[in-house]
Parts: sequence; structure tokens; C-alpha cells
Amino acid sequence: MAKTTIPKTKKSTKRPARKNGAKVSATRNDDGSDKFDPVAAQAEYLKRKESQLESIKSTDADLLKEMLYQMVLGRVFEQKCAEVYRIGKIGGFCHLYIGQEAIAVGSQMALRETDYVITSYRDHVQAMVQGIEPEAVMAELYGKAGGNVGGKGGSMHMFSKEKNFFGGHGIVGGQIGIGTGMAYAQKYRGDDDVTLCFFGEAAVNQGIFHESLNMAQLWQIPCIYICENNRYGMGTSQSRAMSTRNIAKKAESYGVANEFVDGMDVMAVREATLRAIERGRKHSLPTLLEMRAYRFMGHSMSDPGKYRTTEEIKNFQTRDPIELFHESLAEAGIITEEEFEEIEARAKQKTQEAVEFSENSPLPDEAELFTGIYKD
Amino acid sequence: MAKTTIPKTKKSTKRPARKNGAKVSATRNDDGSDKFDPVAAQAEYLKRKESQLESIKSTDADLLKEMLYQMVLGRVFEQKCAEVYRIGKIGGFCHLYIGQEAIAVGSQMALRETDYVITSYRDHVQAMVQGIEPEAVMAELYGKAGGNVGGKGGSMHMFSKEKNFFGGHGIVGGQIGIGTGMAYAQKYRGDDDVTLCFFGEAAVNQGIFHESLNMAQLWQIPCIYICENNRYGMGTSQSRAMSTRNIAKKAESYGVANEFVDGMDVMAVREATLRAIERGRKHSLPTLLEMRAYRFMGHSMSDPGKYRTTEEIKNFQTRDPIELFHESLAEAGIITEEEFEEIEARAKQKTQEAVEFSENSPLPDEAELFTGIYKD
Amino acid sequence: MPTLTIRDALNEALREEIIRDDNVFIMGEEVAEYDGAYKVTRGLWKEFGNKRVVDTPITELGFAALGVGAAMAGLRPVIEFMTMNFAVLASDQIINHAAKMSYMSDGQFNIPIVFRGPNGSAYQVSSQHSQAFEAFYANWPGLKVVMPATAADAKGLLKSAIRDDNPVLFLEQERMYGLKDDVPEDDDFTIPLGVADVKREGADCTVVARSMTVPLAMQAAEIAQKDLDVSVEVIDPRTIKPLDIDTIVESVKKTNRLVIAEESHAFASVGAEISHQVMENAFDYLDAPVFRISTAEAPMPYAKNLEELALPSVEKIIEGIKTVSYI
Amino acid sequence: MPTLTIRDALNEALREEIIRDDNVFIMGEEVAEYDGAYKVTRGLWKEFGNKRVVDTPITELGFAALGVGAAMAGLRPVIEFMTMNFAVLASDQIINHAAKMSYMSDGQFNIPIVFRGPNGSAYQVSSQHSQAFEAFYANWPGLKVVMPATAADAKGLLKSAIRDDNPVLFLEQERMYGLKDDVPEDDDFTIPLGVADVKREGADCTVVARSMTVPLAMQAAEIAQKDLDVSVEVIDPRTIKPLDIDTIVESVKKTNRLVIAEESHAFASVGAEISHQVMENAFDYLDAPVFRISTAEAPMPYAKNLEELALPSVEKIIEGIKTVSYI
Ligand SMILES: Cc1ncc(C[n+]2csc(CCOP(=O)(O)OP(=O)(O)O)c2C)c(N)n1
Ligand SMILES: Cc1ncc(C[n+]2csc(CCOP(=O)(O)OP(=O)(O)O)c2C)c(N)n1
Ligand SMILES: [Mg+2]
Ligand SMILES: [Mg+2]
Repeated sequence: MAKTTIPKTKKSTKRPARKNGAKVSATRNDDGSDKFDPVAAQAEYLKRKESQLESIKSTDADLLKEMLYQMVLGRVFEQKCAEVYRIGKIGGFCHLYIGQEAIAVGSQMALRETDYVITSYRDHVQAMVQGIEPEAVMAELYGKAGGNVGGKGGSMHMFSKEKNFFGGHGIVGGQIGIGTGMAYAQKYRGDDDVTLCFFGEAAVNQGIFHESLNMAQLWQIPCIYICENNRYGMGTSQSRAMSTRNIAKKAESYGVANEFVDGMDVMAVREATLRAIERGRKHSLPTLLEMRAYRFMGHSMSDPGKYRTTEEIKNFQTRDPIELFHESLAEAGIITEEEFEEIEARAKQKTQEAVEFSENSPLPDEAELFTGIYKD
Repeated sequence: MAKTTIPKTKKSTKRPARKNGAKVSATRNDDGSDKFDPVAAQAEYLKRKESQLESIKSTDADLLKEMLYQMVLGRVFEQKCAEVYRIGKIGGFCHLYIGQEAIAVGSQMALRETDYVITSYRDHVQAMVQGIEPEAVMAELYGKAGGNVGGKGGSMHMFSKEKNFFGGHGIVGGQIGIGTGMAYAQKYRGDDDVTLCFFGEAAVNQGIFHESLNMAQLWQIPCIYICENNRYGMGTSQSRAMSTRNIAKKAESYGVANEFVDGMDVMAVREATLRAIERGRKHSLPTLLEMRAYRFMGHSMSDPGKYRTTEEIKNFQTRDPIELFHESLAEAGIITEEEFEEIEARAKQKTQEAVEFSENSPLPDEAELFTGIYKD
Repeated sequence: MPTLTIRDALNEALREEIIRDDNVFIMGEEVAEYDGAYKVTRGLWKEFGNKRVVDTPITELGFAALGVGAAMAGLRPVIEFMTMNFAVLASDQIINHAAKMSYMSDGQFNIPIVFRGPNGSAYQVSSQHSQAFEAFYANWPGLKVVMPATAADAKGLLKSAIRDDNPVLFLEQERMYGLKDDVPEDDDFTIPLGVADVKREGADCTVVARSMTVPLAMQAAEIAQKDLDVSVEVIDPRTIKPLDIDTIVESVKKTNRLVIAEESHAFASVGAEISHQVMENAFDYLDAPVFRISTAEAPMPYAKNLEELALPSVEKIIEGIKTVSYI
Repeated sequence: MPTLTIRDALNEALREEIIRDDNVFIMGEEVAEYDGAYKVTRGLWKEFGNKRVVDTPITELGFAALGVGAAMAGLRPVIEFMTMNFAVLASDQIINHAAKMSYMSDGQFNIPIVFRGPNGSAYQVSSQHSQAFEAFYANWPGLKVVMPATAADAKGLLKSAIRDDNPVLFLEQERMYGLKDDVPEDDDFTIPLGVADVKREGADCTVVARSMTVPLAMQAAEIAQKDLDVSVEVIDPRTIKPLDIDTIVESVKKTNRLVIAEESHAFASVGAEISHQVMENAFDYLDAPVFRISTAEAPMPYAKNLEELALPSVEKIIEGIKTVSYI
């Protein structure tokens, strides 16, 4: 059963064999630093696990389990999205997050309730981690009245004022400036809350990135910019779109604190975020975190995906963040195999409920076309 | 006579006395690095002159004299602009270049004829150095038919296709992207020409700066970005608008070559530009040159100028680029005092002719309202 | 009632709203220490300091976005664009973000923000600095667009705009900042958005004007009365979106003639919209085709004589009144 | 004559113009290696390489500006926006720079550039991805705006747009890329900008449609003929700016009735402009007020049923025909 739910991950015992059997595959459009080297990858993997094990020690076990659950739920939920998209249940665009779960989970679960979150169109998992019910997310994808925004937004526009989830935005880069303003408001009110503002690596090339980081440092705005570097913006690899690759370092133009983070390592994400949160709360300063990950699926469900090889994808799948975290937790004795299976079962159950809820939810009432345009 | 034309510059023999007499004045809205320190200024001045004298040796004497003439003409011409503006001969905005002459002259006179130039609304001197007749520039300011663009553009929009002067643009930062495109065309055609693209330090905060530099390095576009850092964007000092002050260094985010240049030293400007030109012609690579200068006048003729002290202005006037260059050329034996007076006289004569031409030029024909909107 | 310039009326509105509501702040280029490029914010920074009156870098898209985010989070930003020409750089945030946010979030997040600044022509500042943007914004559901023409309207409408829970484009006119009239002193004096004002009553011909063409239309009406014996009704919609078409239609039903005077390009203008809506609602009452006076279909030239030629004028409005009156 | 989809007709036009003129190049997001987000540029990068077909970073303002500069310097860029929604970020370069350059320079520098991409709604992509921008651009002197509705028009107009010496907004429609019809094979087949096309002749009622509403209007016309015995003339202006108002006015003088169907918001729309110009030029011929069908005055919702409700449809056009015919 675990096999069908998370087909990309395999039992940890197989890892060494697979590692050795993997072929080296250059990333066609990338420069050297992304070439997949199985020996280095294995070393990196061990290093990463070692560091995870270290971090795990000082973290609450229930929280760790919840983190794993949220990652698995994100994965299972989105695999279901892909499935129902293919049979026409979901319209428009549908951008999946598979492979990047460690980022949303690691960073958002380091927040407190009064903090804010904003992201792009690739927003289902961020929405759920923030506390929006999977039912409401799925029904939104179905375009039903029970959807999180009543069917008005669809995949790209999840929102929840109650959960401080500020969307779900479709214009690449637009939310970087808006997130800056959200954190500006937090500071204005004298709270020590912070804002997490997510965007892809391709969004960095938009002028608003530059304008926002300048303002954030100039005015000491507690915004935490999380660049999810999944190496592609649609079919364009980072190196075909950006003259230099080190995004974290771009923060230095503005004097903004920055870190390069392994986005496949949920604990590394968590810890970097905690440091940034501290900087935000205590000193009202922004941080740019570049988190390197990989987009396991196409850009959206309609992406033919010819711009990279299956081998490249397979190679990056050996860094699967869920697999890594699962293994670490097992090794640390935090969860048993039974508990993991239970987590998977719960995630599947929840996903199934979401689908059923969505199937049964009515279409929005026609009068809804004209509601919510203005607030009276 | 020289006294009324260039009131800000004084005979070089007086310099040591004035230096010692100058009071220290902090720049209200600036950080430490711009505090005026008379001792440091004197040391800097001597260093600058020494380096000028060195550069002068290896430069053609006629060219040097022409450079001085162009600087003096720019100064005299614009002092006349201020004068006729005050009596209502010129309408709209009028942004003067007084104090920055070394930048236009040093950089543009390092170009060859087929290279391109584009700048902002502060464009009179750039236009004249590029070869547009002072008559045509002044008549444009008068809004007359004899104006360089027939009275359609005014102060901010000088153009000359023949002289490869691409304007004269009023939207802060807009020309940074356009200049990038001009250089793109040069490369596209396989020429080894380059583009000089001027903009102020406040324009650096616009997103288009970021977008342009990324494209320029990514695609190896021979654009030379000259940031004229005159320390203010209208009434806002650089440090009130920019989180870090080193603009040249911002190029590093994009891997773009860069230099910090003393924009009061016409020879330093010339040499940095020559290096950038070489980089452009030979390697088709962009360069960012940050040139520090000072705006002796208000932002535009309607600027009340309360945001800085008279003292600050006076202090910076001791770095006058024309005075420095004049002294260096005199010391190097390139010009005599008589020759300098002749240069001033010629500049005044030319300016007077420009005014007379403009006074006598008719208003544009009313039919002109509708010409030039589209090309057939 | 004290007599104020439009500039000072706007200043008072800002000042009063800053005092009234802690969440109101003003942000823009040169609004603080410089007292505003056109002095609308004069004195406010001195009085309220850096928190409430904020100078920005030249980064229109960025600070508009910051405003949208701050508004989502509950503040009530007033974003000044030094002129509306520069707001084009920020139009993605206004049109793609602010206008859509409430709808996309099914009403969860509203955007109580005012984007304001001078619109239309100024004095010989030529093509890139002399454009009218009311149609550019009024096309989009989710936005409101306001254009005051008197000091009282300026004050009352700006206060309403700041109190409104939606994104409002508040379009001023540099040439009008010095115009004076009486303004009520009440701190709670507001004028509701979406209500037109009959600036002058008349029986024979309706002139719909907005912003800079309102004083021109008033002058034209006086002359028409005196010289042509035509009684002109002048209507100022004041709010372009939502548009109070009823007041206009009522007037046309009475006068049977309509002239529209606007300082904007003609093609797909607000004037075109008013004309169409009047046809829809008062077709049988129209005794002549609606006559529209707009800025010339050319970018704005610098030369004084050409600029004058390009703009609407009292004479052109009188010409329009004559045409629809078959005089 | 071969039958082509609009997508392939556009592709052919681009291909032929790249071959014809060394100065023509295509630039935009995913236009090259990915073959275009909507496959309009399919195969071109393979055939012509990096110089003529250029993938860009996501940096709309930047590459639009680069295009304007390259055009000033004599190249003929075709800038693809993945959709026109994203071009709002670049609108400063289009409106403040490209549109003004020729005028500001007194005709010295012209800007031979085409900005193209899908406009209007797509399939359930909601508010930020379903907007129509023809009015947004057509308001500005200095720009031309083209909206083809058939494969032949798409090809002939795009070739003309590329050959035009001025900035042209070339607005396509994603829902129409797959529509097929006959397209002449001639490499020099062009359709002049500014000439409307009578897509169907009729005597009783004129329908002016553009882009996506053209096929809807054609269907409505068939039904009106069959069911209502109303003979409908369908006119497609094809070019919005300059607008061939004469052809429309001639038609209205014959039919005395006008319905305008547009896939854009109504307020200050191109439809409003056409309506006003028809009133100006054919006031005495109109037997009914002009009837306008536009996209609903709401941001575009995602849900399929709401989206359908928001868009113009055959039924709504028939309703319009009935209304102006007093049926
Ligand atoms: C302004 C704008 N330009 C283009 C697009 C089309 N588009 C949507 S997502 C995308 C790629 C973005 O890549 P990245 O920022 O790396 O985020 P990722 O999709 O990888 O998460 C593009 C080009 C858009 N939505 N908005
Ligand atoms: C987009 C835009 N925003 C604002 C303005 C108004 N404005 C004109 S010049 C200027 C200051 C620019 O300063 P800087 O770039 O340093 O150039 P400088 O004037 O010092 O030469 C401002 C705010 C404008 N013209 N365009
Ligand atoms: Mg990416
Ligand atoms: Mg400056």
C-alpha cells in the first residue's frame, strides 16, 4: 500500500544498492554544480541524515511526527490531485508541489499562529500546512461551493484569513512585494510577528524582488523571503534565465541576511527558518533563504516536460525529502514502521474524504458571480 | 568675465586658503562616507590632480582642449538656461547638469561615432556632447519650431538619430532597459559598437535596473551602464532610499563587471569608460560604472532645495570638475590662461547664439500637433 | 465656511484621517521631508513623523505592492504617486492584485487602499508626464475611481476614499491644486462615492464634465447663457466608478442634449462609456448625437501653443453646446 | 487553399517573416526550447536557432524594454507575452515609451515592434489569468491594436503587424488557437491594418464582434436567420486601432440596428467607443439603442458554471439581436 501512495520513495534498506546502480546524468541546461554525482550524493545523503539526527534530538517527538504526517499528506493529496485532474475533475492550471514538501512543512511549522504566510500559485500544500482543511482545498480544485474560496479561485488562489494564509497568487513575483507589505503592517502595529513569503527561483528575475529587498532592509521589515529553488521556471532551467546562480548571495546587494538551505532536509529548513524568525522578531530584520529542492512533477499538469530527462528526475528522487525524514525518524527511534504506515493510512483517508466531500459539494450558486467584488 | 560665467569656480591659486577656511559640514541625510572632511578632501584633491596629470600625458592635446571646451560649454549653456527659465522663456521641468559635466564629457568623448547614447531627462549636456547644436537644444527648451525635436519634447526629450542620441527620457529607470535593447541590437547585427546608458543613483532602486543587468550578463550585451551618483534623487539622499550605498558592487549580483569612478575627474571617467568600451567591443560584455558626483543645482528649476545645506553645496563645489581639469591642463602646460579665456568666450558666444536663434525661431505650426505620431 | 485651495483641502482630509484612524498612513516619493512634490502633504511629516508619513525610494511597483500587502493585513495605506504617469509601473499591483483580491479570496481579504496623485496634463511637461488614466483603471471591476473638481469635493471624497474598504484610485489634477472654494469645517464631512453633483442647473443642454473640465464647463455655461441664451446644466459625476448614471440620464431626459467634456484621450474613454449608457437609457430623449470633447489624439506636445491646442477648452465646449443645440 | 488552425497560421506568419527579414526576431518566455507555452512558436527555435528565437527570464518589463530599445536601433522584435495578463508589468514600456517615442523624437525614432500573446479568457484559469486588454491599449495614440478572429486574418494581420513601422499590440485568444479555416499560401499574403471585414452580409441588424465573439456572432446570425427570420450582418473590425468605423457606419445605415459583442469588461470598453462613434455618425439611422454584450462586471471566477455565466455567448447575442429588433 505504501508503494502505491508514494511510489517515488523506496524502503531505506535498498538505498545503497540504488545509489551505486544510478547512472550519472548531466542536467542538460544547467551548469556543473547541479550535475548529479552518485558518490557525492551518497556522501551528501549521509551528511544530511547525520545532521537531521542531530536536530531531531532536540525537537519534540510529537511535533516531528506531525511534520512527517504533513509531508506525507501533502504528497498523497497531490498525487490524488494529479489523478483526478487527468479525469477532468479539475480545470485550468494545477501546479503540484511534489518533492518540495520539506520546505512548506519545515518553515511554516516553525511559525506561531499570528505570523503570516503568502505564496504563489503552487499553493495547495502551503495552504494545508497552514491549517486549511484538505476538503476545502480539494473542493476548490473541483470548483465547488464547498471550496476554500467558494470556487472563485481554483488551484492558484487558496486563501484563509482565519489561518493567516494570504494566498495563492498567479502573477510571478507579485507576492514578494505583497509579503513585504504584510510584514510592514506587523511592524507598524508593533507586534513581533513575521511573514513568510514564498516564491520560485524564476521569480527572482522580476524587478519586484529587487524593489522589495531594498525596502525591507531600508525599513527593517520582518519579512522572511523563502526562495524555493526547484531549478526550473516552467521549462527554463535557472542557468538559462539567471546570469549568476547563487540566489542567497543576491541578498548582499541589499545588506539582507541570507542563508543557503538544503530544501530536501526538513530539519535544515526548520532551523534556518527559526534563525530567520528570531532575526525578524527580535531585530525586525528581513532574511532571504534560498532553499534548493527539485520539482518532481511537471511545472503544471499540462507540462509535456521534454526539457529534462527522466534520468535527471530519477536521480533527484533519490534525495526525496520524505524518505530522508522517515529514515531519520526511524533511526532515531521516534517512529516505528507501524506508525509510519498509520501516518500514510491517515493521509490517504483524509485525501479520500476530501475527494468525497468535493464530489458531493454543489456548484456555486449563480448569484456568486457578483458577490465579493467589493466590500460594502 | 570668467567670474560671472562660472561663479562656482575660483582661480586655482586660491585653493589652499579656501580649503583651510572651509568648515566641516555633515551631509544631513547621508551616512558617514559622505561627510565632508576638508583635510581628506585636500588629500583627495591632490591625489586626483596627480592622477589627472598622469593621464593627460598620454592623451592628445587637442582632444583635451576640446573636452575642456565641452565642459565649459555645458556649464555656461546651463547657467543661461537657469537665467532664461527664471524669466519664463522655458516651460515645464528643467533639470540642470551643473557639477556633473565630467561624466558626459569624459565618457561620451571616449566613444566612436557609431556607438549609441541614451540618458534621462537631465539631458542637455549629453545631447550637446553628442553633437546636437546648442541652438537646437535651446530652441527646444523654448518650445520653438527650430528645436531639436520641433518643440514636441522640451527639456526632457532631446533626440538625434543622426548623432545616435536616443534621448532624453522622463520615466525614472525606463532608459536602463531601452539602452540594454540598443546594445542588444548592436550585438545582433554583429557590430562591435557599444551603448552608453546613463541614469541617476535613485533609478537603481527601480526593478528595471535588476532585470536589465541580469539580461545583459546572461546574454552578454555590450551595454555600459553609467550610474551618475549625484547623491540625491529629488530631495531624497541616497542613504534614505537605498539600503546599501555601494552601487558598483550591486553589479556583482549579476556577475557584471563594475568600477567605482570619481565622477568629478574627467580623466578618470574617460579611462574607466575606455576599459568598459574595450570589454564591450572585444568581449561583448556589459559594465556598470558608478560615478560619484554632486548636483550643484536643485533637482529641477522648481526645487526649493531645503533638504541640504548651502554649506554642503559649497563644500562639494570645491571639487568642481571644471576647475580641477582646468588646473591640471594648465599645470601640464597644455593650455595657457589666455586659451582658457578664449574657451570661455567661445562657450558664451555659442550660448548667446543659441538664445538668439531660439528667440527668433517661430512657434511650431499648429499642424505639427498631429505629425509624427505614427510612421507610415 | 473657510475658503481653501484644493491642495489644502486634500491636505486637511489627509491630516484628519491620520488623526482619526491609527491605521492610516501616507507613503510615496517625497511626501514626507520634502512636503510633497506638489505640496499636498505639506506639514504632515513634521506633525506626524516617520511612521505615518513615509518617503519611499523610486520604486513604484514595490511600494504599491507593499501598500496592497499592508492593506490585506488591515492597515489603510494612502499611496501617493508623484504623478499618475508613474503609476503605470505599478499597474500590475493595482489591476492584477488589488482589484482582484477580494473576489479571489471570496471576500476574505479586502484592500482598503487609496492610490492618489495628479492625473492629466500639467504645464508643458510633454508626452510622458501628461496623461489621463481614468479609463485605464475604470475598466476593472474591483476598483473605484474618483476625480474631484472642487476643494469641498476633494476633501469630502478623499475622506470617503480613505474610509472605503476597497481600492480607490483618487485622481487629482495639478493645474487645479490652486483652485479655491468653500469647504465645510466638520471633521466628519464626507461625500459619498458614487454620487454625481449637479454643479449648475439648466434646462436646454447637459454638459458632463470631470476634473479639469468642470471649471471650463462652468465658464462655458455662463457664456452660453449670456451669448446664446442656452441654459446649460453641468454635471460632475465626481466618482467615475461606480458611476452615477441616473443623475446624468435624468438630466438628459430634461434637456435632450448632451455634451461630454473630458481631459483624456477619446478612444474607449470614460466619455464613450457615458455616451453609450445615456443612449441605452435615454435613447428616445436625445435630440442630437452626444457630442464629446477630449484631449487630442496625440501624445502631449511640449510647445505651449500645441499643448493648448491639444487640450479641451471653454471654446471647444461652447462649440459642442452649439452643435447639439443646432445653433 | 490549405486549412490551418489559427495557431499554425500565426506560426507560418512568424516563420515567413523571420525568413523574409533578418531584423525580425521573436523573444519571450518559453518561446524557444519549449516551443511556446501555447505552441504558437513551435519548431521555430529548432529551425532558426538562438538568435532569432529567444527564451527570456520571467522579466516582462525588462524584455519589453529591451525590445523597445532594439526597435529604436532598427530591429523588428516580436515580443511574446505568455499571456497579456503578464504584460501589465510591461505596460510602462508600451504606453510610456513605445507609444510616445516617435512623437517625442519628432519622428526620428520609430518603434517597429509587435507585442503579442493571448488576451481574454482561457479555460478556468480565473481572475489573474482571464482579462481582456484591448481598451487598456487602444486608448493611447501611438499604438495600434489588432485582434484576429480567423486563421487567414491571423496570418495576414500578423505579417502586416510585423512589417508595420509602429508598435502593434497583437491580441490573440487561447480558446481560438485550434479554430481552422483556409489560409492563402502566398508568402506575401498580408491583410492591411485598419480595414474591417464583413464576415457575413445581412440586411436587418448589424453585429460588431471581435476575437472570440466573432464565431459566436456567426452562429447567432445563423440561428437568427433560421428562427427569427432576421438577416444579420456580422462585422469584424479586426484592427481596433486604427478602427475602420466607416464600414460599421455603412452597415448600420443599412440595417439601422447594432449589437456589439465583446469579450471584455464593459466600462469604457472598445464597444463603448464603437457605440459612441456610431451615434456620432449614424444618429438618424439608429432605430434602437446600440446593444452591448460584454464580459460580466466581475473578475473572472474559476468555477466552470460561473465562468460560463460571465462570458458572452451565442444566446446572449441572440438576445441582443431580439432586443434591437424589438422582437
Ligand atoms: C508575471 C508572470 N509571467 C509569467 C507567468 C507564467 N508562469 C507561471 S509559473 C511560471 C514559472 C515560474 O517559475 P518559478 O518562479 O521558478 O516557480 P515554480 O513554478 O518553479 O514554483 C511562469 C513563467 C506568470 N504567471 N506571471
Ligand atoms: C517612474 C518615475 N517616478 C518618479 C519620477 C519623478 N522624478 C523625476 S526625477 C526623480 C529623481 C531621480 O533621481 P536620480 O535617479 O538620482 O537622478 P537625478 O535626478 O539625480 O539625475 C524623480 C523622483 C519620474 N519621473 N519617474
Ligand atoms: Mg522554479
Ligand atoms: Mg541622483
